[in-house]
Amino acid sequence: MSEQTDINKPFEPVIIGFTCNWCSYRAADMAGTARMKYSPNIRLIRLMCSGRLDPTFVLKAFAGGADGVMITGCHPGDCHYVEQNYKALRRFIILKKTLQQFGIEAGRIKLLWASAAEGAFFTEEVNKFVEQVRALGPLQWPTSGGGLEKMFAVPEHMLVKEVTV
Amino acid sequence: MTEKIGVYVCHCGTNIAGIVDVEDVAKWAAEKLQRRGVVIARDYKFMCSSLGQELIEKDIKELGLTRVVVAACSPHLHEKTFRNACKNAGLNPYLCELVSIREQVSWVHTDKVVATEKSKAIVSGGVERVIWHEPLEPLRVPIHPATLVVGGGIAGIQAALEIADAGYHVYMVEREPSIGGHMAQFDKTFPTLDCSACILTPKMVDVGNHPNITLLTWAEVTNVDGYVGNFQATIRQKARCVNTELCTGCGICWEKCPKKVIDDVFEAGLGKRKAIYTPFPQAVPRYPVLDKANCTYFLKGTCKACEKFCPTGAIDFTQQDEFLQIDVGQIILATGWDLFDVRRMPQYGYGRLANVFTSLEFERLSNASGPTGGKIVLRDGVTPPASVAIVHCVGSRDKNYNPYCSSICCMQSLKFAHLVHERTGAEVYNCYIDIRTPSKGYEEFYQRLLEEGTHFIRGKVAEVTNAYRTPEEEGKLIVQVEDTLIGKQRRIPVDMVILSAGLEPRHDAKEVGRLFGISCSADGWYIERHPKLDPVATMTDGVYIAGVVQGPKDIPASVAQGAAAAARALGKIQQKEVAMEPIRATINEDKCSGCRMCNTLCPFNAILFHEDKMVSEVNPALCQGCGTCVAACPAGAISGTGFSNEQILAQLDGLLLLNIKRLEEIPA
Amino acid sequence: MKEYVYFPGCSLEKIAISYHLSAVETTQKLGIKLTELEDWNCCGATAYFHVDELLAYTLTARNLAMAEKIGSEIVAPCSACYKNMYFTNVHLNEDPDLAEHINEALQEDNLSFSGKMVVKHLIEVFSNDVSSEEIKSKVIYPLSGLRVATYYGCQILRPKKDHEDVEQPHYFEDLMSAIGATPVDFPLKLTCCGGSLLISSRPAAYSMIHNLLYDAQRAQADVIATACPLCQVNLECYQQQVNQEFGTHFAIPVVYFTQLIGLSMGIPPKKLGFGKEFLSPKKAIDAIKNIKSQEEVITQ
Amino acid sequence: MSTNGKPKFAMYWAASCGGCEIAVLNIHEKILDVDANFEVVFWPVAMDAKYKDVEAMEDGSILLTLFNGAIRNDENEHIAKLLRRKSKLLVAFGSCANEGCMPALANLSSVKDMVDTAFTTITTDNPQNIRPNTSYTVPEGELYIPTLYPVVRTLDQVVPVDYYMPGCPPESHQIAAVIDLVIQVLQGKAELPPAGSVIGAGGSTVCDECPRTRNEKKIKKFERIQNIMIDPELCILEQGVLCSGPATRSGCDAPCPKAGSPCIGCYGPAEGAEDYGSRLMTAVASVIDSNDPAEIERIFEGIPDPAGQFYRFNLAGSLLRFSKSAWKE
Repeated sequence: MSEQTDINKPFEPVIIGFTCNWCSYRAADMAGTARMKYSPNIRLIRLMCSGRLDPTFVLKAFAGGADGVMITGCHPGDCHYVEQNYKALRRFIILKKTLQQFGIEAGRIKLLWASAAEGAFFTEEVNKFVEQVRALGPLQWPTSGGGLEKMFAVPEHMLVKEVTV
Repeated sequence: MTEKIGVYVCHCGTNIAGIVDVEDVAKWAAEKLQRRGVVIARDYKFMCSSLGQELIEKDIKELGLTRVVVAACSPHLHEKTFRNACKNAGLNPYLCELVSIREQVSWVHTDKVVATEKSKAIVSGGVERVIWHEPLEPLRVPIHPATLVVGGGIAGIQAALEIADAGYHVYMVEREPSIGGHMAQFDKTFPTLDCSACILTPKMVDVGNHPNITLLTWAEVTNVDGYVGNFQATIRQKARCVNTELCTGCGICWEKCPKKVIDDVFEAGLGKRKAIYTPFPQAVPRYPVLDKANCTYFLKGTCKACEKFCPTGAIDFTQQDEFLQIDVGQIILATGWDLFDVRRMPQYGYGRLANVFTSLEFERLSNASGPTGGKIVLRDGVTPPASVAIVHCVGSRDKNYNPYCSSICCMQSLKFAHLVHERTGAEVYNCYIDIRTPSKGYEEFYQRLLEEGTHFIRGKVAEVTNAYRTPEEEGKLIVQVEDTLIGKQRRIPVDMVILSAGLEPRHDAKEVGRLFGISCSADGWYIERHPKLDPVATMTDGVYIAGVVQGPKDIPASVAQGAAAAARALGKIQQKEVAMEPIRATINEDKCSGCRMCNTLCPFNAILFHEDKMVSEVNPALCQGCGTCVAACPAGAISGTGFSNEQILAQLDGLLLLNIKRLEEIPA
Repeated sequence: MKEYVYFPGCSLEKIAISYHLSAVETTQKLGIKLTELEDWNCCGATAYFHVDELLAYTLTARNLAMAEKIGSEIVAPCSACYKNMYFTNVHLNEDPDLAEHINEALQEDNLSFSGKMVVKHLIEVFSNDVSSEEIKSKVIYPLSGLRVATYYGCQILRPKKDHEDVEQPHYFEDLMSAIGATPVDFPLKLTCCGGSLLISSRPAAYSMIHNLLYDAQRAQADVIATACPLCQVNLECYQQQVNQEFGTHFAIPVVYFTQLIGLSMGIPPKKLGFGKEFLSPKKAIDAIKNIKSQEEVITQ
Repeated sequence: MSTNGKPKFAMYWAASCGGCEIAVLNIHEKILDVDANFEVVFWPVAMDAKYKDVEAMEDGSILLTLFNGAIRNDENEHIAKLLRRKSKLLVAFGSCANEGCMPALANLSSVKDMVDTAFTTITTDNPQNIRPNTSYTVPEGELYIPTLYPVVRTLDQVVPVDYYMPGCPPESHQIAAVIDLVIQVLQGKAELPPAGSVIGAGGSTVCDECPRTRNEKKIKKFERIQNIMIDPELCILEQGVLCSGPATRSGCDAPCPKAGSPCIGCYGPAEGAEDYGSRLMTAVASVIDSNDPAEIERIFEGIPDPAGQFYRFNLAGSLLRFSKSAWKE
């Protein structure tokens, strides 16, 4: 995950990308077919449509140690399911607002419209986003293992009492 | 962990193995994911090969695998392949998950170590996901045998005839009064120079007379519902003001019509037509349309000359637009192209300098049945040019306009050069960037032109001006161009300039695309399912594209695509039914509280609300499986097969390697 | 009342003084207030940007920064000044890093560049901000019969502004028609005058000037109207050399569009800087003289 | 301590308001059945008891413990662990123990901020700016007060829990039902539900029990309840007032919507929902009636505090559980 073992090594963020089956996933495929290079920090999950994007997935990703989340879909008006990407847009807007209250910077979450033809664009945007998140540094949400326990050190006097039975 | 999972990592030759240490990935999966149910993990040169598939089938049978994960290429390429492998071995095909470590890893990353690590994460994600897969059966829906062909150009005509001849019904919808498309405007066709009309007209007539073809010209598709096999299309039949039952196409009406109108469509603005007209003599169907916008009767309330003289009383001024509903199983889009508007390049002087012509204008000019009867003359209508310059790549291969090559302009320009030469003996200058003649007989045609003595100047024309500097230039059009072969600026004085304008997507291509649920590339051409292996299908099942809509191409290629699209359609019709991905949403009645949150979300109106039971329900026939309602249900009462919350959350776990972490916490 | 910050630029101090005078006079007539920028510095001209871009930007940005303090729109009569200020403005707005960099330098002067300044060429004021009706209403002596070659030059239209036709503009012609003159068909109206080539390669510059004069003569222009000091100098002052070089006999006066507008508005030629040129635009001035004399006849 | 052979019952309050106890007492004469069937061995709010007595008990000697309140400090955690050891059945009782409830809203800010707010606001007279010491030495020895943890946790984030009983507080009729059930089990007349299941609640959401008429939803503007006249018949959410009913587990009989005030979600997430807040968020967002980003933003301005709105009861039980400021500072 995001732990920086070697301080000289640049921080390598872990980014989860949600793609829609019809546009953005195919954009990613196209980037592949055309051998365009982008940074390996992103790991993609395929949904049928950005409208399938449940904020739970995003929260789970952050809670699970992701440093950034990218949500992608067809361009407005080009949704394979007519207009479901607009639902993704609505959820994204309120989700972003909420996440900020949790101290998760707006820069860690991105909504991107990419058509099946935009492999190059997809590539650029991924790289941009990875750098953006890299600049924000590790998130390492404690629930992703490690760190959580440290928060709850039970003081000595309590432990002492424990064994008085 | 009750599942027995097999993991198969593909080398894809060196495509994957070149960057990803596939052995390591397999080894890792076998070790680390053993306690998640992985009983076997193999790597193999080509998983998609028959041997590779047998490997999977063998393991399913011998090790009793209950789940399969293949790490190879994009599911869009080989998901079916591996599902079938499972099926053959008696495992439900949907218990297989294909994760992409080629398009998403080896092809896009360079660092081997990182690529291998990412591949592991992706495999781990696949394993976690596949655990939650359920056995599914594809939905089977019958295919309506009729096909809708939109666009009556040569590509559409070819497609329609192929299907109709095979004995199935075709509805052909054409926006203009007659089918024929751009090809009908041409005089000669390159490189053979046979007359366009001579080869096209018979086909048009066939369409007109074919018992299996319902021809709807002067009509447009306004709405499309449904899905592959079961489309419902709404078609607007614009009012012709001519009763086609009675009309014999005798032509008296347009002879008698007093109103002359400049014909911007068929005659490219060079010629005139009447207010009631057929665009050209060989038009199919033969009955005319009355152009209300220009008809004296509709403008002034008097005239009705056509009605008076019509021997069969076919004129009907009261006709209104009609809307027809048709059911079709599949759709072929062959809506063609628009000509690049050369006014966008004022430096070439079109519209300002009289004797600058567009390619389409020249086609009409050179056409025997055109406004000048095939005489190649200047705008004055009489003077033949003594010298003609043909400018290639106007609006094409130019990042300020269209970056792509319009592919036909070179040959078209050569054809023009030949015709000018043949009919006027004028000096011809072809100013080109590159000459592209990559088809049968094309290069030979180019050689022929060279021998005919056409001048070829390699350079992009800077401007066409009337600013003469020498007496020789006076009164001429001066073509300013750098001849890059001799490295000199040249000013070529000519009488006529022909702008070989590029091909552009129809101005309304995007809207039409949306209507049929297909998308355009950045250039605006419709996107094929696969640029090499599936050029006529689209991302939307049951919708095909043929001809220039898919990208600039010449007549032979358009015809080939028309036929190809027809073949694809016929193939499906023969299957009688289509299997559809069983990716559908279902609502758990017990959990549903009838809050009706989901009711407005479905664009296919697949969600209905039962007032009596106070619960919502999904109609699987209408559901397209986008999953929006699944994601929206506040009670989590809606689940989506194939993309359930469990599956996606599990995949997330795997991708983030939380599964491994957890395992490390609990000892074996 | 329209107000602009006025950036005359160095050439209007001396060689193009007539442009300055006529600009001030005509704008006054139209009720336009020009406030000259105090302590303005050189715009960098054509050369500086190729010597040290960063310094050149700073130089121009300083003018813009100072202008910000006193107005919202800055107008330059000289095409070079206009071009430099306009693209500096555009470039700095697009490149915040560069802007920041330059603002550091401007700090020294307690100045800062925000990029909110609108940069205009003087001719834009006449052709866009003022309606042709307004101009017509001020015209007393329409320059009827005067054939004018409207010479835009190459810099006014660069870089392109939104919705601006940089291939076939016609606002200059419209302006001339508004004052009763006859704009002639002048295809080379956008072609470069040679600019500072006269310093580096005279023959090249001469042939460019020649082409322009030839085209103007072909169009039977009585006068070439320009909106750029450099164009004016190149086209007018070098006609002799061009004639020697090409054995031609060009004698076409080259004046500033503001001078013609001034004439038509009845401003005395002297006030418009006439009389300082090599080739007297006699025909233009006569055009009015005739009308005047006719009037006198009538009034008698 | 004497024993009357009756199975032992305990109830404890950790970080909570005491409402749960009142809810228990609110079951009226049913409370007598409790007494009839159980020996109440530990119930700080109702009877005097010492921790050491509990510690002295045999492990697993208490049959049923209703544990309400969240884990806010080390004392809470200590007792949670203690009671876990001593009890056969540990029930997370009420919203605090289940999902954090109001106390967990503090997870959006750091302990420091909290203490500062408590000890230095204008309403507090604290000239020397004193802060409580967690330990203090007196002649008799060392005195301790519990240490605040950086964030609030739910009971099952600290110890394994057998059953969950949601609600703030759990509705009395549900409590009565559960007690009946346990008694019947004791008498061998009924089976215990599978461990880990939610008891005393329904399987659907509040809308299921809400009598208001509802239509397809399209939200153009969010209203605050005090700003509009609520139509007594129509779904509250459709009137633009954010109601948590659609996402909240049923079982309460929808008293709030019935009374004309929106559901605030105290019964927590519906069965199987991973994260209460995002369920509510996604539902509400989906029915926003606009596709224009700017307008959508504008509409959401009607929800000034989304985290507080969507996670009012569920913050500690949510996926993220706390804000960065709570654990980073």
